[in-house]
Amino acid sequence: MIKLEFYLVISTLMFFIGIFGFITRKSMIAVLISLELVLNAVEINFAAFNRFLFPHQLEGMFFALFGIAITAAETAVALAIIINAYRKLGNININDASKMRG
Amino acid sequence: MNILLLFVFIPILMIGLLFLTNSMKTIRSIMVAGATALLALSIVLVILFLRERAIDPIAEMLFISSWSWYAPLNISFTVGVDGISVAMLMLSSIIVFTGVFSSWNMNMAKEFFLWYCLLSIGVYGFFITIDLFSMFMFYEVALIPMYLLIGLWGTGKKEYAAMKLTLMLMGGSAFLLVGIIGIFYTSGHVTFNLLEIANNLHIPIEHQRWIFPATFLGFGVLGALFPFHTWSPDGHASAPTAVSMLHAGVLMKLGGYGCFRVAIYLMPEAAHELGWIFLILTGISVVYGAFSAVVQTDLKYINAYSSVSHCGLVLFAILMMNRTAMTGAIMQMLSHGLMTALFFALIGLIYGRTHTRDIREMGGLMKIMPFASVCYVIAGLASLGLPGLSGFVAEMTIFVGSFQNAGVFRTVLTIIACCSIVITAVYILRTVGKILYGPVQNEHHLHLADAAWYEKISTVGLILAIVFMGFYPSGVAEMISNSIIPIIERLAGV
Amino acid sequence: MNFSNFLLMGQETGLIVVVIILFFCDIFSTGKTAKWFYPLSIILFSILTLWGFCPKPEGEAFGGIFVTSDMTVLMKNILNIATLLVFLQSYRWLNSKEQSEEKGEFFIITLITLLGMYLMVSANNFMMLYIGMETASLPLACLAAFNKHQEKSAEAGVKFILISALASAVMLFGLSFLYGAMGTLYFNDMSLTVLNNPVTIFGLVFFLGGLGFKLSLVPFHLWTADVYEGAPTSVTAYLSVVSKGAATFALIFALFKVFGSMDIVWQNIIWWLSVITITLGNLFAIRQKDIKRFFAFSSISQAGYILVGIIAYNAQGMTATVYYILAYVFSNLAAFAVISAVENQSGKTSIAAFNGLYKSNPKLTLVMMLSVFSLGGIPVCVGFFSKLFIFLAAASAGQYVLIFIVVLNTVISLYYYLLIILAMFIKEPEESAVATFKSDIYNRIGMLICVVGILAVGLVSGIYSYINSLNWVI
Amino acid sequence: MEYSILIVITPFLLFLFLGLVGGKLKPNVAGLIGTLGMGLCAVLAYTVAFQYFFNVGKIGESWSQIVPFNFVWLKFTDLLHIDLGVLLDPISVMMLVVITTVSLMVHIYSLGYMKGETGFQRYYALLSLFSFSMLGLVVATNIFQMYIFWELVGVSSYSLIGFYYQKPSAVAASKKAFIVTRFADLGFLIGILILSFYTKTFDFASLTANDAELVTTSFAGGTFMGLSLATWALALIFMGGAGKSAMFPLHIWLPDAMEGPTPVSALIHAATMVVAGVFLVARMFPVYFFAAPDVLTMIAYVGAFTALFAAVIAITQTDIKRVLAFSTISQIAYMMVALGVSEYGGHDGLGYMASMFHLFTHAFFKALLFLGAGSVIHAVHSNEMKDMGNLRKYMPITNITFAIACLAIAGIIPFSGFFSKDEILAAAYHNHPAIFWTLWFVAGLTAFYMWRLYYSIFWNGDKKYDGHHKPHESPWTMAVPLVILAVFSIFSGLIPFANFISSDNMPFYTHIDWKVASLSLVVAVTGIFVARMLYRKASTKPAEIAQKMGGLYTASLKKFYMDEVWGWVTKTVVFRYICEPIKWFDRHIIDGSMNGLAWVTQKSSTAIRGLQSGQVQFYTWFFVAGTLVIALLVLFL
Repeated sequence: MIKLEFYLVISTLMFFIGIFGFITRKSMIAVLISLELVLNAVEINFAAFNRFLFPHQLEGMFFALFGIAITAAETAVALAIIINAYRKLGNININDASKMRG
Repeated sequence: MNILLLFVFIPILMIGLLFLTNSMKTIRSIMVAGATALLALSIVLVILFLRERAIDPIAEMLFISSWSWYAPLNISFTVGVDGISVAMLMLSSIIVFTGVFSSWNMNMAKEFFLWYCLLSIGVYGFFITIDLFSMFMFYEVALIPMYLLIGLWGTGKKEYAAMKLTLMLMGGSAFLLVGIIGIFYTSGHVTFNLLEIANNLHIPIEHQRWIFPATFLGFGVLGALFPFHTWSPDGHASAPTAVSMLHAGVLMKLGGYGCFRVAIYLMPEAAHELGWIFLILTGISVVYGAFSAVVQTDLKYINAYSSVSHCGLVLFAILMMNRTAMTGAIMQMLSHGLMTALFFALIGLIYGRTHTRDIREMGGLMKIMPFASVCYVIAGLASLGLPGLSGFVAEMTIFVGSFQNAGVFRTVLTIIACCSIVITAVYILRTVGKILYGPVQNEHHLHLADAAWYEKISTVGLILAIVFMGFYPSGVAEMISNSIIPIIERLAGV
Repeated sequence: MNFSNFLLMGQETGLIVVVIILFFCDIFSTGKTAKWFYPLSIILFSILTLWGFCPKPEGEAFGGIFVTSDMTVLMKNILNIATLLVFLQSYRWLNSKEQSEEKGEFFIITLITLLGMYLMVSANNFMMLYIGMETASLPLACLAAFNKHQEKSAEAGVKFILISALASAVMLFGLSFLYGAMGTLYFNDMSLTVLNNPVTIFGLVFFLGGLGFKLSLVPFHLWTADVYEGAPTSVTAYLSVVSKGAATFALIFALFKVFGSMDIVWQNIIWWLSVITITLGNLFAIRQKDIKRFFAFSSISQAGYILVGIIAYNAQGMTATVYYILAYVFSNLAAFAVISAVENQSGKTSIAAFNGLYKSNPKLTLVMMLSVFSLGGIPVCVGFFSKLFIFLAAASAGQYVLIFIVVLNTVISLYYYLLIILAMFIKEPEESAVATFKSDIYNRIGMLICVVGILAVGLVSGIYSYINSLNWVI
Repeated sequence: MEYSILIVITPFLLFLFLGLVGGKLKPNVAGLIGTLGMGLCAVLAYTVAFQYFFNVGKIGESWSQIVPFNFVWLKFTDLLHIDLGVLLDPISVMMLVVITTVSLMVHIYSLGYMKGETGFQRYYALLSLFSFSMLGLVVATNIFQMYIFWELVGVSSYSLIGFYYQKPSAVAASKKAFIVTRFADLGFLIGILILSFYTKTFDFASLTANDAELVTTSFAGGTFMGLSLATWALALIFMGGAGKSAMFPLHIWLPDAMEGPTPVSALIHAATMVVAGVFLVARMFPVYFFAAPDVLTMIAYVGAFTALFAAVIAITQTDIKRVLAFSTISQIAYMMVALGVSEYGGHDGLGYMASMFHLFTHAFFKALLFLGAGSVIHAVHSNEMKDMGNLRKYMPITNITFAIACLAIAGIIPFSGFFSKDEILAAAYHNHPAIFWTLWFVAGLTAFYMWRLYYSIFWNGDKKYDGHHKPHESPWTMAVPLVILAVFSIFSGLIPFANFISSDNMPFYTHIDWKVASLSLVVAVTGIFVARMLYRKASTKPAEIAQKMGGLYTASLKKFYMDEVWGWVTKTVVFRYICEPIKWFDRHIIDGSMNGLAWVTQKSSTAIRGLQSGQVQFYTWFFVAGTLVIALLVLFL
């Protein structure tokens, strides 16, 4: 039997790996992918909590579903904006998007 | 309709009218008419007040009206006056009136007078209200126009000075705000009404211990309390004439009045307990300001430091907490307001002609502009406490009153404060000797004109007030002294 | 399915109808009718705004996931007014050569974000809140990148979408913990079971992080300045006022309804957040050269003030906070009206561009002056009253030290607000100074509303009393 | 006697009138108005004096205090209030006579002396102001009224010394006079405060009544630094008197005050204002005697030292007005000594009477000396002795009247000075021999330096004056006052003063103590004789003697460096070591800390700018790190 703790460890690992990727990757696309990791960690959490702790209702599952949908929308918008940025910056290196500072 | 509201409505009306016009002539007429109306109103108020007071000698405040404002917070707009506020209103009117004439030839006159009116709204509003909330509101209304008045029409390091002045005073009002909020919640019933707090409620001593310093300090900054006085020299030096007049003449009095009306009145226990700290600070102010003035070379700096010294005396006397000293404090406010306004009017007059305020570059002005010079001498004599002029009666009342306190500490401080009269003589005579007497320093000064008619109106008006107070002090003193009784009773009841 | 649920969602439904109408108008408008699109949008939205003031039913819908009360209606109305003011300011920008084709998109996207904010305000369930937040954030990223021809705008879009996505991920992470701790996401149920345990605290902090992003609280604020600077001015105005207002309302409800029993924990957090937010915002603001960036930091410190109101955790605090937002709407949007007028005229957004503005455009200057005075808390502008009321609220909870720190910070904030005054009134204009010009009628109406708001909302005490009368029980 | 108030009011009205519209009048008209007004005052004063001394003043055996006019001017507390009023008693009536007489003489004299000066009207206005203040001072009913007029006297003296305001030396002198006396007045004020704190009254009558019972009882026991508080209070009050009356070491202003017009010197700095200190002590004499006898002793010693000190300086001065100034200091010191050595009641109070007597006679002969000197200066346009000599041929009236005055001050019988000085010496003789011998010596010095002065001006060779600057006798406006004052100087000594003025207001009988009188006559004649030998003819003998005296001569010429000492105290100590450091402290420490706050804010603003790096990934890192830190802080704190 896989216990709740395992799910949680996995999800936390995913969360921080995602954050790490978000902070370190140079390509905006890679950053987006890292973000997916973070979000998926959350979905795992919800699903796991629901399954293990509150098995009589499906709130967590629903939340996970909504989360996935919204994540998809988010990615779509982000990609569109990245394309827009690519037109202006000429590349998608995230370090180049730092003209405004101070 | 309460007569007191007119003090706020007339300047508002003036602002409205000023917005509509652009011609210099109309602007001047509006200002003169308005200022005259305010002056007349003050005189009427004095008369009415005395008559009402004769009918009702017990009531602490007269002409009380109250309008509920923020009902959920129990905030109302309450007006009312006692002898002290009446005196302060009179002072304000005189200075507003004379200030108008002193700024006869301003550039951008419309804007200048707009701000000027706003400033006077703040001042008048502060004196007529007896509600901490509206008091604080008007207090800030009075502070903020200073920034633009100095920044736009000032001279010298005006931007720096304006910013410094505004920020320091606002810093003071930060303390004040915290104190007022503290009073609001700790008095036992949420209310801002001064009379209600004073008569029916009581702030517990453990709260007084922090509210008293906060409010006293907050108002004290405006009253040029050492060591928070440094806005005053720079600010006054840079400000245009009428603004210096109004600021030193009236606005600094807001500080003393507030210390008196809020800090001491509402928190007598803490005043007894912690008063000594501030007494030392004010004692330092008195002597320190005078010593600093001795070696200044800029006329306005001299006067600003002199104000530090004189206003220090106001706070000093308030903290002595007996009837005579407090009467003296209020009289000193009036006296200092009048004479310092006169000083600034004359300095403005001189500066407008010689284009310098450095006393080393002037000399022999008595020969060139006798009228202005004689007025300057009179102002100087008033400042050093010559009998027959207002300074003497105020200072003597303070000294005699302060001396009535038992205890070596207060006696010694009084004696130290007394020493300021000698130092005052030193810097006043030094200034007078340098700029008015002696040979003419600068050839170009020989062709300068004496005071113009509008300048004469402003200086003569102030001198008349100074002389009136110097000759007939008992009328003023009585009106003030009667209003101090409730405060003394509260202090004594501790 | 009970359709009466939709009756409770009157404002949302109205908004959707407006969006659909505008959508079709935009699609079918031709070159000739295109010029009517802007007035039409304004009129439609004004009608919606006015309609918001009609009495509305109160109640819960969809099993308690959505709640509406007079308070939420009022909050939405405030958001409506703010949005309307933003629309009024955007006329010249939208009719400029580059933007004229995209008017419709601007309105539609903006209104959809507004819909998201409605949902945030009315949310009575964390999922609803989350959906509302995402509906509000994602289109906002598009709006930030709306000036397609500008590199800055593109950069702002990237920054906004990435950080916003991360923020929502962090918040979700927090929510998952909350869910794990309590087994439900309904506010009403959660408040019954909430316990002060580490999991809940983790959840709470992560949730605060997500909302803190929208409110731009320190340390979640770093995107603010860059996005504000890069985004089109109208969008910046929208971000700084409407988005922030909605987040505040959501935060109030979440904290008050759900975490009421662990108030000591979040009050501590908010205490520190508020102090560092105000201080850091102020410190950054004092040396900004670009006026939009300047207002970004100003709005950061304003967010700190908002927290001061929330910290009271009582009805007074609630009233003061809502009132503060209302005051903030008028004050900040007045400033942005002037900024966008100047920007559209001269293309400049540096503070130096405002040097000597008084000589060329006195009326604009007066509006700006009132605005910064109000933001700085100078009477008789509404900002004075709103600040005082949040202080009073905080004091009613005994937070004197906080008030003292915050009030001292007001002095710093006054310093930089006075720098604007200094530039406009005292500094000599540069060679390429802004010439005298006339702003368009819409912007002028907008400014007029702002000025009236700044002057009247404070002095007319009825507004405060009304907010206070919406007896919202904790 | 209500009309006595007019004596005070008239000069005030004159001041207002001349001050406000004087500039529009012709100088002569203004001068005449002033003079006539003063004449009216004089007439009134004489009437009052006559009525007081011969009609109403004496009740039973003693002179009464009459208060014809009094009102509360400013109320401090129920007990303490400043009244303004008129108090008539022997000394105040005597002072009224002296002041109005000398003032009238000076008014007349100035018509000629000041003719053609710019500011003639202003001059008369200020003279009126001074007369007003001085008269108000002497009739004061309470100590605070006295203080008020004391200050007014100071300021009118200030304005008159600085009358030639374009002359830097005059400006400096006026400033010095005011500030030095102001400093002394500080003591006076504090003394009043202490006194009134314990006695709860300012009123002279209450203070002095019943052998100053009020003071002696109310001060019971308080001490400070080993001295009783009453002593402190009265010593401080004396400090005020010492300042006005130019007692050592506060005398430095008086010689410089000679920068003013000479008639002013005659009126203010010889006859009237400078004796205010003496008058003050006399007014409070019972208080001093019963409450603080130590202070009286101190007064005596201070006076004796000052008398000697000033006389020694007077010997070497070459400016004729300065000689007179130091002579004034010396003579006032005599009066002070007389008060100091006096006891109370009857013949024991001889010193008190002698002091007043000397004040009376001195006023006339010193005013005469000054006016005579003015006449000389008017003629030769110089103050320096070396520019004079042989003037007796040119100015006979001046010469004779000046000689009369010199005889009077030297104390030669039967001139007025002899009688008053004799009483002083007699009073000192019995109680304080050391003081007596000092004064005796000073009497010799006085005779010597006065006659040195006289011979130097009017004899001393046969100096010729060339045509243009040929000296001539003064016009009648100046000569008449000289003659009148000369008459006073001769005969005023014959008044039986003890009948009118005594310490306890009871007339008593005095006689000339011939032992003392002969001693003083001998020394006076010796002094005159020595002066005659040295200065009657132009010779080098004085210079040789000066050479021999060496350091002592130089020290005396330099006034024993007192100006330098005070200059060091003010310039170096006050200005450089107090004011300048305070100024620096204010600008750099106080103001600097305020600016420092702003600086710190700006600096920290710059220091944290790195946070806003523009890098999304840094922002994210900060975001997440911040969240985690907060969470951990909440969990573990």
